[in-house]
Amino acid sequence: MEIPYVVQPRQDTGLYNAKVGIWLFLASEVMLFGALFSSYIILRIGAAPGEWPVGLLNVWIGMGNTLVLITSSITVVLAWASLKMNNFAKFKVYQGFTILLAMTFVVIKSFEYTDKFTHYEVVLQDNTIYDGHLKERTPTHVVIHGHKVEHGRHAEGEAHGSKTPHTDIRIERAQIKKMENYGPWHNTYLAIYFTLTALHALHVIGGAVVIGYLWGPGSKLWKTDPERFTNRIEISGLFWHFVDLVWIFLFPVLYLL
Amino acid sequence: MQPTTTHSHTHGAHEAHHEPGFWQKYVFSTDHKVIGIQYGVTALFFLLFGFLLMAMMRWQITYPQKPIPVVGSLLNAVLGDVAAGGIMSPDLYNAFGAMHGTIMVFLAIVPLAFAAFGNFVVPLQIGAVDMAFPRINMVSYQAYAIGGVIMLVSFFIPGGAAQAGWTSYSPLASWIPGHGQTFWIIGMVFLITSSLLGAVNFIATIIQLRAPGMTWMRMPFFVWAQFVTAFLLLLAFPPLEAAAIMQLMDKVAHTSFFLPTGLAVSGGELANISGGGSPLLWQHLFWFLGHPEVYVLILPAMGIVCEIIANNTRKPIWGYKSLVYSVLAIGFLSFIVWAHHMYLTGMGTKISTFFQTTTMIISIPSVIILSCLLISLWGGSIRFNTPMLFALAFLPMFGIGGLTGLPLGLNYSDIHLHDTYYVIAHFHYVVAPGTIFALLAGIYFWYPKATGRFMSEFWGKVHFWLSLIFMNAVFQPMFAQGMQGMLRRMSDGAANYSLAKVGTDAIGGLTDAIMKSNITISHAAWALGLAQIPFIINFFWSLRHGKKVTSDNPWEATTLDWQTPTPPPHGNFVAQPQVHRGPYEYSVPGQPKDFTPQNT
Amino acid sequence: MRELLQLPVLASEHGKTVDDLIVYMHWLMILLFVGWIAYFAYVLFRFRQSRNPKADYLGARGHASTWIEGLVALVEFVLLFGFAVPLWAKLVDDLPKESESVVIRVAAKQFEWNLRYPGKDGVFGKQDISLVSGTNRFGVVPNDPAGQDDFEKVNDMHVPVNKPVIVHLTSMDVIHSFKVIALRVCQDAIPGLSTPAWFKATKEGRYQINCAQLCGNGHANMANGFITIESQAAYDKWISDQKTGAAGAAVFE
Amino acid sequence: MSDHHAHDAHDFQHHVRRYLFVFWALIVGTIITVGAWYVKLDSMALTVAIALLIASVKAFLVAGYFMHLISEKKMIYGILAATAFFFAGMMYLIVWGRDQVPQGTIHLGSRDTFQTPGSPSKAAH
Ligand code: HEA
Ligand code: HEA
Ligand code: CUA
Ligand SMILES: [Cu+2]
Repeated sequence: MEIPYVVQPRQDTGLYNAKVGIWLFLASEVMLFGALFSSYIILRIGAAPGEWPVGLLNVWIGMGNTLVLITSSITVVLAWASLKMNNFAKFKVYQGFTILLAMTFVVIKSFEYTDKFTHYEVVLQDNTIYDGHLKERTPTHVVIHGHKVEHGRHAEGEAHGSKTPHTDIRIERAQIKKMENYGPWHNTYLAIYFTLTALHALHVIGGAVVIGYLWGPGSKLWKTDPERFTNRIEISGLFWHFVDLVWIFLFPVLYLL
Repeated sequence: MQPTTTHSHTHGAHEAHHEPGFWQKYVFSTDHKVIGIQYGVTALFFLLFGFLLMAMMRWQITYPQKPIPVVGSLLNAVLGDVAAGGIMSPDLYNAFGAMHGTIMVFLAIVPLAFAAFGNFVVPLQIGAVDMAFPRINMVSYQAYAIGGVIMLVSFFIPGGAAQAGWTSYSPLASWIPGHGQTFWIIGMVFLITSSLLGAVNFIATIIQLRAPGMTWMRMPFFVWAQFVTAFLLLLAFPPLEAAAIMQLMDKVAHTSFFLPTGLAVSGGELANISGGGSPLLWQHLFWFLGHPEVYVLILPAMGIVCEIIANNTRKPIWGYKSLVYSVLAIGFLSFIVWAHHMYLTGMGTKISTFFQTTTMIISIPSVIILSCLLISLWGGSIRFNTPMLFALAFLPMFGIGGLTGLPLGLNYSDIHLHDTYYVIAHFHYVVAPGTIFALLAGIYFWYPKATGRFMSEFWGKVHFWLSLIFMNAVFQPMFAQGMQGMLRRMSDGAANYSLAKVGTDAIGGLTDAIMKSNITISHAAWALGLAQIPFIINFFWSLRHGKKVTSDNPWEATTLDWQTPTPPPHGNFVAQPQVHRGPYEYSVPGQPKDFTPQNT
Repeated sequence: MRELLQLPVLASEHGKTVDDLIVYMHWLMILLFVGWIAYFAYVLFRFRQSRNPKADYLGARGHASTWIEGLVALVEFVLLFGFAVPLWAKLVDDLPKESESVVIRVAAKQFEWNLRYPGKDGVFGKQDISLVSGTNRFGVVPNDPAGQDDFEKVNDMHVPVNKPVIVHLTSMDVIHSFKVIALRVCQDAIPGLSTPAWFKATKEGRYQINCAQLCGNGHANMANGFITIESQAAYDKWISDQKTGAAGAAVFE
Repeated sequence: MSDHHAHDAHDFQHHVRRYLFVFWALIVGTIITVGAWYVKLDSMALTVAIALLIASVKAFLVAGYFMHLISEKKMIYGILAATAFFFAGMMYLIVWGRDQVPQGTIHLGSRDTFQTPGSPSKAAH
């Protein structure tokens, strides 16, 4: 006996199995990201006044990536609509774009990550603080392209607004008390930033792999069982939209506020 | 559909066309029944393993700093210095304690109660051919197995397994040297993944694959219990997953999610971390899972007990609807009571009032469920076979465990009882003599369906009476210990807090009598272990030598799981069952037999 | 009932109410349990198969159980809103005035209790987390005048009887829990937080301080802390006997 | 979407137009969000409110139209309603719990603003 409702919806629920499955899965995803957003709030209200960095990220890049994801969402939906309208060729084109956009997103994200990992805060023995991007590192000295931090630790970022001019600064190793890049260990803002965006990026990659499979080898199913294939595209699309939806919140929360 | 009366053939003729090989049949199977059995056997192994850890810990509790007989030298040889001279060091005690809790909860009881019984029984009871997503089902089992292996391996890495309790509170968990905690977290991620996939599968199956006529209110109560349990897993586990990810980040990426500013490491010097995190955040996220999790441990057990009681009283369950509404209420409320584990972290009046109110409210549906099951006995014609004995014993055992939850649920009385053996006794009464008895009942009950043979009744009864006596002998004295203030997680069995140690110039040390009860408890615990030997032998012996069933429905039950060939073939039913009535139509007046199957 | 439950020695004012609540709750529990178990035994006896071969399709009639459930709920709510809530509120929202109480700061640490007393002036010197070190466990700011007569102790707490005592709890490393069984006091000491606990001792004597939260491999050995409850006179004498010093470093050596 | 009876292409063109409309709305929403941030409103609260409001509208559009929740089945609504409730409960209770502490409790400071442990604010002589 075959498992029923794999393709056709069940009468009383009006749903086919995978549709129920994906929504349940997305419900659990809501709780997963929800817990991380809750943690974000706790960390943020727990930060001492002035400690929470604002504007550490480049908003324009973030906005660009938002547009990339939104665009990928429309191509996913159009790909599915094309199948509904029996146009397999168009599906291939749209979904091809989706995959490209997903890759674009990940590439841009990795540039952002690299930027943070090469961005250093250098504390000297006399507690002067320099902040900037590492240009050179030798056993005796380092050179960073940045500026001196005026009063204590700086929280307001340099991504926009009135920023101090950046210059190349050479610092002798012997003077350095502590030198740390802007990785997740640097402060709780960066910790939650990296955790949330990395988890999100994993979802993007996972989604892209599935979509890629259904675009390539998996698309053979269209010939034998078009309805089932269309369902699969719908399911993968639902997941993709969810990933987009998470980003819709991540962007303002991490980049703007 | 007529139930087939032949049972000697394991396979129906219709599926003879392709005989799958060994690997496909037993290891990479997608058949829900095989997966159920895989889960069951693995979980029983972990149950035994979890017990053995505790058996060794009980030695240390009772005879602190004395070498463990027999296994002590073995521990020393395998694990090294943590068991130098065969003596269990505090590190080892903590590792075993944390792993006892973790293994019992996540690797033994949940997989057995939810996954094993759920897999085997639910599709049969709703008249489905399989789970909705058989392949995902297989993956869930594999994720569980991998998680289990990771947990087991962690015992042997340098530094040993996780040592911060099954609750893994930060900052302790983030700081203990060694990688045990890292293994724990990664293992948990696999187990969580397994449970999430399982939960999706169960819910989708129950929503989508019910046989024609199997309306919601005709579902056996066990299916309802599994349905709610699946929702608990689905929505409560992800926050723990998030917390696990953050704790992993704290460990490997040196973030400070759970580490506040100003922490001083062992020497007293300030730790080199960014700080700014919140230790209580971990506790919230942990207990957000932790509390629903305890209902995950109990609801399937209640479901099993309900099936068996209906069957062996030969009459319908009293108040089926109340049962269903109660289990839904429990499921719903269990998400908003979690902080009753955190009263003494420093809680204001408002929020603790909220949480203790919800805690009191959630006890009401439990009372209703218990009452319905008890009242169901009235007017029955009670058969005392082994499954029924275990199911009946479940009721007062859960009653004791549940009732003792109440003084813990009020913050003010919790001040005295928190983190004492009273808590240990409370929850073991629910999970050990409670859930384990229900699970054993289930094993004795469904064994004939899975294998075509009965387990021995005589040895079953021996197993039952010994287990009942020793379970109580283990956990009853713990209430007194806790009431006197004996604290849990003491690697010396609280000897340092005993009158004998503190001396007479201090008031209120633990009395000799209380300390001596450690001896009673431990001996009872070891005896409890021995009492399982008849069961284990019976379990394997009966596979080949048990009394054969003479009908596909040996217990004369009404639910669909008994209206299949024995054992059920791939695809379960000979023909699509059509459901006509509720689940417990026993002794219907005017019917020829005292049971009316749902599909007739 | 107190005897039946074998509640341990009691030495604080509010402890009486804690015990009372435990006792009331256990009355409810025992009543329910005995009732149910009697019913249970009776039913198992009366409706066993050999005595009652034919089951009754309808089973129990009547709604006694609904009444019982309602009653259980009612009693629970009386205990909740009549006792637990107001008593808790008194405990956590009604801190006695610091000027009229003995105030002690506690920084727990693996595996000991560091105590800081404000000295004769009753005022603590300033503290700063960034100064915390192996020898300056409270991060005391040197040269703060208010701190000159403060003193620190390890594991040795003294308080007067019949006077409110406020203990501000924090931790230097992991979570500990400050518990004195006879005082019915239990409060977690959490790093990053300072949480007060207060009590009024009623019985002189020396009591052990327990650590009620798993805090590492020495958790069971965190047993060397004692609290001595003594008369006001003895307490005053004890205070005046203490070595004082701002950083308090000396007392650790 | 009621998938079981096949749509003819024309019928679906109708949907496609709607999808494109949603798409442009999302783009505009993004631009407004960034615009509001760029002009640096005086009030931080307003910035937050605008950003989250727009994000919610966008989320509604994605979920409602791209994920066609707007015409989904009851069962799905049920599942999502429960999820939303528990999510909100979790977030609210955890955040509320942070400040619902016994009188005199202090969240010890961080780097810049060191508070003194153990001096309840009211007891500041
Ligand atoms: C299956 C597991 C399970 C179940 C069902 C419960 C059920 C309950 N639990 Fe328990 N609990 C745990 C497992 C469980 N618990 C665990 C594992 C811990 C410790 C975790 C740790 O710290 O490591 C814990 C700890 C724990 C605490 C924290 C204690 C502390 O750390 O200080 C609290 C506090 O509120 C609590 C309360 C309750 C309440 C009110 C119920 C209620 O739901 C109970 C309702 C039931 C009843 C009221 C019984 C009704 C029955 C009758 C009236 C009939 C009697 C019948 C006969 C006599 C035949 N539990
Ligand atoms: C589901 C959960 C569960 C179960 C079933 C048990 C079962 C038992 N537990 Fe445990 N326990 C916990 C969960 C559980 N425990 C948790 C969460 C903690 C807290 C940990 C922490 O502090 O972090 C704890 C802590 C704990 C302590 C306190 C330790 C301390 O604080 O220092 C003690 C002390 O005695 C104890 C004892 C026991 C005993 C004697 C059993 C017995 O009931 C065991 C009975 C089982 C058997 C006798 C095995 C039967 C085997 C079979 C039937 C296998 C058959 C096999 C085949 C057929 C192949 N447990
Ligand atoms: Cu300190 Cu346990
Ligand atoms: Cu709980």
